[in-house]
Amino acid sequence: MHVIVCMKQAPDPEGPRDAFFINTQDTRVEPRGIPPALSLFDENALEAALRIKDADKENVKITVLCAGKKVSGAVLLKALAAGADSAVMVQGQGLEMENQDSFSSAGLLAAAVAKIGPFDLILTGRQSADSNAGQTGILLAGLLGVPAVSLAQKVSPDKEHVLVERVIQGGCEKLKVPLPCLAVVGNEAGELRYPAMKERRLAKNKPVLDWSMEAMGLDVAPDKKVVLRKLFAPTTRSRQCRFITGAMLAQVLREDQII
Amino acid sequence: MALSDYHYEMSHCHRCSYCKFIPFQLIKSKRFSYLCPSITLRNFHSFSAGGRAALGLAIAEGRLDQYTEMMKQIVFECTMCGACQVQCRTFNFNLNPIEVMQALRTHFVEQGEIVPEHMFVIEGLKREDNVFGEPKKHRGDWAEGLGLKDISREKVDVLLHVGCRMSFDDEFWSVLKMAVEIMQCSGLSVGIAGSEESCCGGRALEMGFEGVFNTFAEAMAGRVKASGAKQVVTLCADCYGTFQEHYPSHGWGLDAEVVHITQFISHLIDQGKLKFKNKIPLSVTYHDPCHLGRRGEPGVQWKGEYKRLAPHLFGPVPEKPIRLGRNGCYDAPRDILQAIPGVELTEMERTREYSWCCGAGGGVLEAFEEMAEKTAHERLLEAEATGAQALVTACPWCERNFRDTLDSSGGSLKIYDIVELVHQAMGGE
Amino acid sequence: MGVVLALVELGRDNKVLPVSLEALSAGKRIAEACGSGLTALVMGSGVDEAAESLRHYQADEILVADHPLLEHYHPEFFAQSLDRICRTIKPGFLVMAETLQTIDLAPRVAFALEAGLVTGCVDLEFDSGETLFIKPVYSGNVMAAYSVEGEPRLATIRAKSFEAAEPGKNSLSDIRSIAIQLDRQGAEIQVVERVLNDHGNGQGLETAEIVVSGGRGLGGPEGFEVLRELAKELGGAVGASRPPCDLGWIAPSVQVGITGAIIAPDLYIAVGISGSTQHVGGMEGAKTVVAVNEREDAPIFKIADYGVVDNYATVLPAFLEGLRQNR
Amino acid sequence: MTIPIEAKKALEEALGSENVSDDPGVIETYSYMNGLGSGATGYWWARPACVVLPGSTEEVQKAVIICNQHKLRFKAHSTGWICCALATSKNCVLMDMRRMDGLEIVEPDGYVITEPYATAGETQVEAMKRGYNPHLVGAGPNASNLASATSMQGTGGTSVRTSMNERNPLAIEWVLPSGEILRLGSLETPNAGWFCGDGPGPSLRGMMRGAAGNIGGNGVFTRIALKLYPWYGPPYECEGRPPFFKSKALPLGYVRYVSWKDRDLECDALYRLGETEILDYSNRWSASALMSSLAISNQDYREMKKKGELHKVFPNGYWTFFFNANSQRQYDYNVKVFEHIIKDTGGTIIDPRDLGDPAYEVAIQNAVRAQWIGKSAYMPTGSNTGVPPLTYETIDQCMKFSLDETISVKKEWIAKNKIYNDGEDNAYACLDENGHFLHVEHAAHSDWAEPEAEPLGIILKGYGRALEKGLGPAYMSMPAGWAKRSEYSRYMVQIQRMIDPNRAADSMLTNAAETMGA
Amino acid sequence: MTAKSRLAQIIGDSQVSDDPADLEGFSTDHSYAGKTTPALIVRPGNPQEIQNVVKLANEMDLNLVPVSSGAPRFRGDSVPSVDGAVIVDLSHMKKIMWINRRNRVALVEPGVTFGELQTELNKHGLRAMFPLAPKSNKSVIGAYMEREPFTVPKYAWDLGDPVAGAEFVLGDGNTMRTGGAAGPAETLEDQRKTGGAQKLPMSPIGMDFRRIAQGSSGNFGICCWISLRCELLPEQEQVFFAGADSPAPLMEAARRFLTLRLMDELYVVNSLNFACLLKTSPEKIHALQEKLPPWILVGGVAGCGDLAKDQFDYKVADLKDEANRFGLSMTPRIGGVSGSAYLSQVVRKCAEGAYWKLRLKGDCREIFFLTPPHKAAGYVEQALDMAGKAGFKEDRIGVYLQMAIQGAVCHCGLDYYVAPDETDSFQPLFMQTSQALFENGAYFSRPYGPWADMVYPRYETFAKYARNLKAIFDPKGVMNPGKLCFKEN
Repeated sequence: MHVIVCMKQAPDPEGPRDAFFINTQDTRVEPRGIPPALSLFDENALEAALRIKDADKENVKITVLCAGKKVSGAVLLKALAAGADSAVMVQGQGLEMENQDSFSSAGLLAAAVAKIGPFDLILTGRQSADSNAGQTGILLAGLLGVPAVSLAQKVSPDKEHVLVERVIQGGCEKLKVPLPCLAVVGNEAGELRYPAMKERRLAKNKPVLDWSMEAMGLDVAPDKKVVLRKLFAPTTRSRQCRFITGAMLAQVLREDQII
Repeated sequence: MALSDYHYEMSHCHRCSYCKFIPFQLIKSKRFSYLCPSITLRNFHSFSAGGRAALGLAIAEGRLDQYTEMMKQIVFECTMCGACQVQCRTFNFNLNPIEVMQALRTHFVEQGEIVPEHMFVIEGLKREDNVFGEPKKHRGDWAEGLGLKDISREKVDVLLHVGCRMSFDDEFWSVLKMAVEIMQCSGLSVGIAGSEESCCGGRALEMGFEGVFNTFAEAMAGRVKASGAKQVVTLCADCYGTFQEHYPSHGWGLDAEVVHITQFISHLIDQGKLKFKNKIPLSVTYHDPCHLGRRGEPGVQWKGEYKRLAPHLFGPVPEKPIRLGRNGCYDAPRDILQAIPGVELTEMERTREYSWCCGAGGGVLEAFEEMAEKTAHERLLEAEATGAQALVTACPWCERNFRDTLDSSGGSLKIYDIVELVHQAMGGE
Repeated sequence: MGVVLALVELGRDNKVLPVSLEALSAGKRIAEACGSGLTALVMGSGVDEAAESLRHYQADEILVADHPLLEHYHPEFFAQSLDRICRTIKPGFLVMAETLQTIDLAPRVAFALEAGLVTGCVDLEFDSGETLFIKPVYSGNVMAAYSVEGEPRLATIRAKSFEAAEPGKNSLSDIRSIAIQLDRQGAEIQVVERVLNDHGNGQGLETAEIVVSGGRGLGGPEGFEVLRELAKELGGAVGASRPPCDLGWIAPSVQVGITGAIIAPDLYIAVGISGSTQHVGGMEGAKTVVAVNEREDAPIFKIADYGVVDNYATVLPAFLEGLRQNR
Repeated sequence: MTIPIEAKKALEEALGSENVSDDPGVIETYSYMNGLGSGATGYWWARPACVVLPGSTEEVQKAVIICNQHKLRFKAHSTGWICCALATSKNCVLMDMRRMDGLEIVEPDGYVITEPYATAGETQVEAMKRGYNPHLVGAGPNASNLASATSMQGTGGTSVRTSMNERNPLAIEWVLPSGEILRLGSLETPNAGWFCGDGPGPSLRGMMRGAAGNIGGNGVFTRIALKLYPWYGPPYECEGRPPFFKSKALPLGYVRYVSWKDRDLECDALYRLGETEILDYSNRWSASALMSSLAISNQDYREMKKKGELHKVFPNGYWTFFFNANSQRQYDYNVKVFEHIIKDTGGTIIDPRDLGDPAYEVAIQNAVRAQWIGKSAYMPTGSNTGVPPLTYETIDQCMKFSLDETISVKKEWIAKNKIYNDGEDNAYACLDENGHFLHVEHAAHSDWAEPEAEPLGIILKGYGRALEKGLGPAYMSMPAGWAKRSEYSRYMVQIQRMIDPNRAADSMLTNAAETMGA
Repeated sequence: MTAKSRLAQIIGDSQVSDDPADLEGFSTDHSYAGKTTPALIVRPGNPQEIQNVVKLANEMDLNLVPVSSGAPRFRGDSVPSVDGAVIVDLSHMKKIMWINRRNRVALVEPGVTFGELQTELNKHGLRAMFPLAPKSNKSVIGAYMEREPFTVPKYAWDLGDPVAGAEFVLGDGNTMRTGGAAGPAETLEDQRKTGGAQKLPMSPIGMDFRRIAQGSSGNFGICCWISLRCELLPEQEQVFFAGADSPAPLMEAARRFLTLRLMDELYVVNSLNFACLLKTSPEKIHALQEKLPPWILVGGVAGCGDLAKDQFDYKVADLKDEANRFGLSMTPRIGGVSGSAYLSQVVRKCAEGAYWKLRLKGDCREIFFLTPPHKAAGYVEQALDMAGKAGFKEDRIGVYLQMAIQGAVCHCGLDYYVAPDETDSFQPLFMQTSQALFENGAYFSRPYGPWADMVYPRYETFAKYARNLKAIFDPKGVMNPGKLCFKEN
């Protein structure tokens, strides 16, 4: 079984806010002091894939697909160390978040998937850590003409189908979808495992393909429908913490008409 | 500051090669004239502060459209020992190579040009608050049964910040216990954060992960403040240097005096609170850990820019403090060694601000084995050349690297932490 | 230009979700700015009552698509229906609240209509005839303004970002029914089972006005029992930071943070949560934050309005006691 | 230009792949230079095609042969200072000689065998332990003795005693651009060693250099012997912390600043001082240069300049003189005759200590180790273009005729904002060989951050002035000067072509010569 | 037209000679260079005439052998190696073109001898650097162009000293000036107008023809004049001696004295050469030799310039101390010879009457080479040992050890005094000794005559490039062919 996990790299969202320097002139975010990281959402997707592989180590092969203006090999190594078998990176000018929308991203990924070859299952994260759009997975499925399920917290394939647990309000529903298909994985799928030293070393020998846009047969980034107009800093409220005792808490909140 | 903020500095390197040597006033022999481990190992000028400044300049000016593995090696195969910073001022007083190199690393990390080993260190650090990725809950294991105060429960006079290396490398636990015993001579209440202690963040910063560093620094500042401690004592030069240089230069303050164990002990000796009963007949030489010495010099946050002062004359406005490492901690360990009866101290050729690095710092130990080992080996040879029986130092990272190197290269030199000698002289077991 | 179509989502009880009224209000702002009409769309099975309840809300028209296959949300049936409706009425905009349902639905419709979609909008701007959709990007560290090419322009609206639409005094909106053709055989996705738990209260974290969250400091799953009691007392929802979810102390679906729910309740009570960036990114929009942590140096106090430095096991019973005493 | 893959492979085989790099990042670091001779292009120069690190003469030879075979050029550099160290052709393989940094003092014979990357400072330290002192070029102790002796110029403050570097080489081992190894002097005589560099018969040292070298055009000098001079007294030692170190007192060392109001009397004094043969060091400089050495920042420098105190002390520049005697008698005689001559010529002697400790340290460290001269030459702007006429002849010619010509050229450039206003007179000069000749050069600072900066022009202007006035020979001025004395350049180019049939050596001069049509 | 008539056209009939007696004088010398009689002798009187001669030689394929000193000659470099050679006798160009006290410089033509020059220099308070008691007709240029050592090693910075600038007519007929004379001002007068004095020893850049030409036996061109560095004439001077049984301790002390620059004239000779320098007949020589220690260090202490007496006094006092450290005493008299007598007869003096090397036996064969100073004694011992074994008595071998280039090298001169009829029988020993010394590290820096075949096979690359250089400056090979490495194979 061949599982492709689409993983995006974006500046580490857990970095401090001032690390996201906004270049208003060029409408671009320039990270300061923080590395790119695998999108945490996509780490959930990889974890879901690894759990499938856990169940059938011999037959499940995981390919990580990572597209962007610039893909960090070191960062991608984390996915390989965690257990992916190989990686494909697609790099090229114009592939930065500020220049892309979900349609163009999906188009690029679709081309890459076609070049990778046959697959049984594609997993993506719920959304990217940069644009936070949350559409690419479903659009990609559409372009590939395969069914898609989103908000998956558990993905269990058999030979012809995949059983997906999808999060719904107050619970979940189990959906059965024929293969090949795509599942958009939610954070409920769990945190990506932490690779041991040995796996980190082995990961360096795993195959990584580096495709340029030219190799993809794409001259420029595909058309897009959503256009970024400006970027600005969020307004944050400054808070002054008033320290009180537990016994006083209810009283104080009431006095201040919080409750 | 971003890489491009160092444009003036990078574009005013004289290419004089001073950054590779100890100051020419002070050279004592050809054999030990170099001071930069990087250039000594890799030979390409690129592996010197000057080369790195040129690389940074090329990147900042957009002359390079790609990053290569070699470039990554140039940037990261350096212990960030700061020797170049001390030397560089001979021909130009406006350059700060170590800052440029720090900015270069941060830039590379921002660009995703990360050394994989470093990335995993950072991953572990983010998960478990230590650079080894070891379970956080074991961090205080060394102190079990010592009856040390827990700062989360009570206020203390002195916070002992142990650091990752000593917390998780059990070979150092005995040294820690000795240190606690010595510290208790002071009569002050000594506390630790135990399993809640976290990394100082220095390693993360020097690996280029400034954002991660800031997170840890912020936590550290909060923890120190909450502990009520007047002093933070550390046995680790890496932590010491981080607190002294990196915290202030990144705008973080600790509401307590940062004291290295050697300074603490030296003070105890001065106060007469520590008396030596035993004579230790031993000839020693002392290795200055970089982050205790030149990189232990207090840092200052500078916010300004290079401005035109007159035609063709540019300078930092406001004046940028000139950091030459002279205000690091050099005397305390020497005073201690001289106070221990029987110990005879012989200096190596490269000492104090001009110390040759042990090879462990700046992420090298984690990612560049050959450099770590060869750099330590060079220092061991220099120590041996003094004729001393033992090499004494005051940082677990140096000790670790020296011991490992000695194991593989052989040699009769003994490696001590200065605390061990103090404890022995006190009459301890 | 076509109308602004606002999708109104119904709860499990077939009543209008409050968050949909916020989407309606967003739709109204667009309609006013563009000088076009606002149409509310109710989809489901047996939704007359819900449609009727919307008549006071200033929509020019209420469309009702009623079909047995729309009883529960099914990705394909809902997407097909909405696609056809849009093709029929050719709206200029399609807005909906960002919910677990539309997270799935909106991109499907966007694909079907080849239309641009901006998800999770928190504000709107109108600039020389162009509608800009404002949303947080880079996990809330940066705000972005997007425009959408072509029609319809799709957007989902994040809860608590817009004031909910208020019922008007004057005219009542017309209700129009729209026929939907659906075939069960046309679906590739089969619903095998639907599992509901008790804790949801039918109310999502995103829409709750009070959220009580627990972190690693709770020490184990039993700590969440106390939290549930507190949430019940306050009429709020229970949330968690990431570690308890990863450790299995509580269902991951209640995770609050940049990889979980991003919420903005009126009151947020963080118990045993240190305040990592990951967590803060999900809750800093809360109006009031109360933090309970035994470590004085916990970063959570930096973004809290009220802080209690103590063990939760001491604080929460006292708090509950206080709440009950003066009720 | 990128290096052909076969050539790179061949180099890797010859030198080891770790010693060959055409990595773009490495290439960039070898195309930067913002020190001496910042040219028309700013601080970026030609990118070499490849950088290699040969470890032995044989490896150098292999690399040179590979360059010949693949129609590449090559240039070797040692510590890499000044623009001449860089590639000037696009297809250049740059040889960084860092791995060849050996030095061996042959104690009884009084010479040092040095490899390219050994520095003058290191040589001095080892020499002094054995009662010798090497010649130190004014550039500083970081400079490579070999490079200066074979390929560049090589005067310095100690030249009054130790001469300049054209005069100091003994035997020479030299990989010619053709790839052949040429060994000069005693070297090929069995068991002879390195003590002599001329002959047998004609001296082929004559095709190596004149007052200046060929700056890479001659191939690679892999090892040379340099004669050492005596050092009286204990090795110089210094302690302390930067920027101002504390020198240990030399028992019979004497260092003074001297200035004259009258240029003619100054020259008289220089002739007479030279004839006494007492000096171990002589260096002229300006108040501006002294401030550069003393200042710890540009702002500090600017304050000093505003106060102008040093300009009041040294309105006409000043000389630093140093001698180190072997005996008290010698010391007493030296002091006596020194003071006698200065007094007789109306000069003023200033003990540097009277200007403060830093001034003393600058004086003594300059005198012994050529330590701060470089800083004076480069600061405060960070770069220096030595301005011709750069006369190199008699004391009279340099100090009277040349100095004023240069100042007039500099005035023009300062007025146009093309160089920094350092007070116009910022000339450094040193006596050679007891005053038999003298070298003078003028510092001209500029900063590329200044939009008007144009340091190159002043060189050409200076050349022009030197030729026009017949001052000279102006070293480095040859490309321009060749037009006047064509037979010289013609033969030089012929020699070049003879040792370099495939035009493999990359030399700024050779390139310039080609451009001049010589 | 014949070469003779063409030459006569250029420089005048009287300056061209094919008189067999004249030619015979140039056909051989006191060396093993063999005998080749030249075809013609020309005596140009100025640089222009030299140039014309060289141009003609290029045109007519003549071979030119430049000679500037008079007989006796010892090196074989002026004996033609090929038939039909034209001797260019420069000894008539006797102009002392300029003496400048301020810059301590003199310009001389090839025919000027040391005696003539010093006489003029005396008037300006200057002195020239003298080789050890040169023959009276020794050309200054001849000595210096062949890197002959001189007796004041503290002024010997370089083997090329004391030549500063020079003018040459190259082998191809062009003119070249070197050093401070190179320009950029065209004429010497123009150079002097701006303070220039042809003082710089180095040519401008990239190469230095003077250095190439020195030691080349005239293979690259003919020197028309040189400017040479002079030093102040001492106001006070005294010669001291120290004796020893072997040369080694004297050399050791001498090197120390040189380090301290306590002495001007400074060299070591054996008693035989010391006696030869002072005495004119074999008997007197032997008589003096009897009174002398076997080895003698000769040191001249001088006071010059400002406070000359103070300088002299401190040097004398220091010399005493330093000599003591070596267990030597520097005395003003040795073997009855006073320092002042030595000063007046030998220092800055040309040999009067018969040249001192011919006084003992009428002929002399020289072996000379360079060595580091501390090895000189060893080579001397080796040579004497070989001579002894071959039955050539030690009392017929004169030795002169002269340091140069600041003590890095020592010229080691072995003078084998032979009777004119002994020269052939001495030849095998001469060659064996040379060969043995060479193998042992003695550096024959001026490999004249048969030494060329000994030395150059070891210097293949060197010889190749030397020949390539010659091809540049003397493309037709008209200059003194067959010498050194410039033999046709």
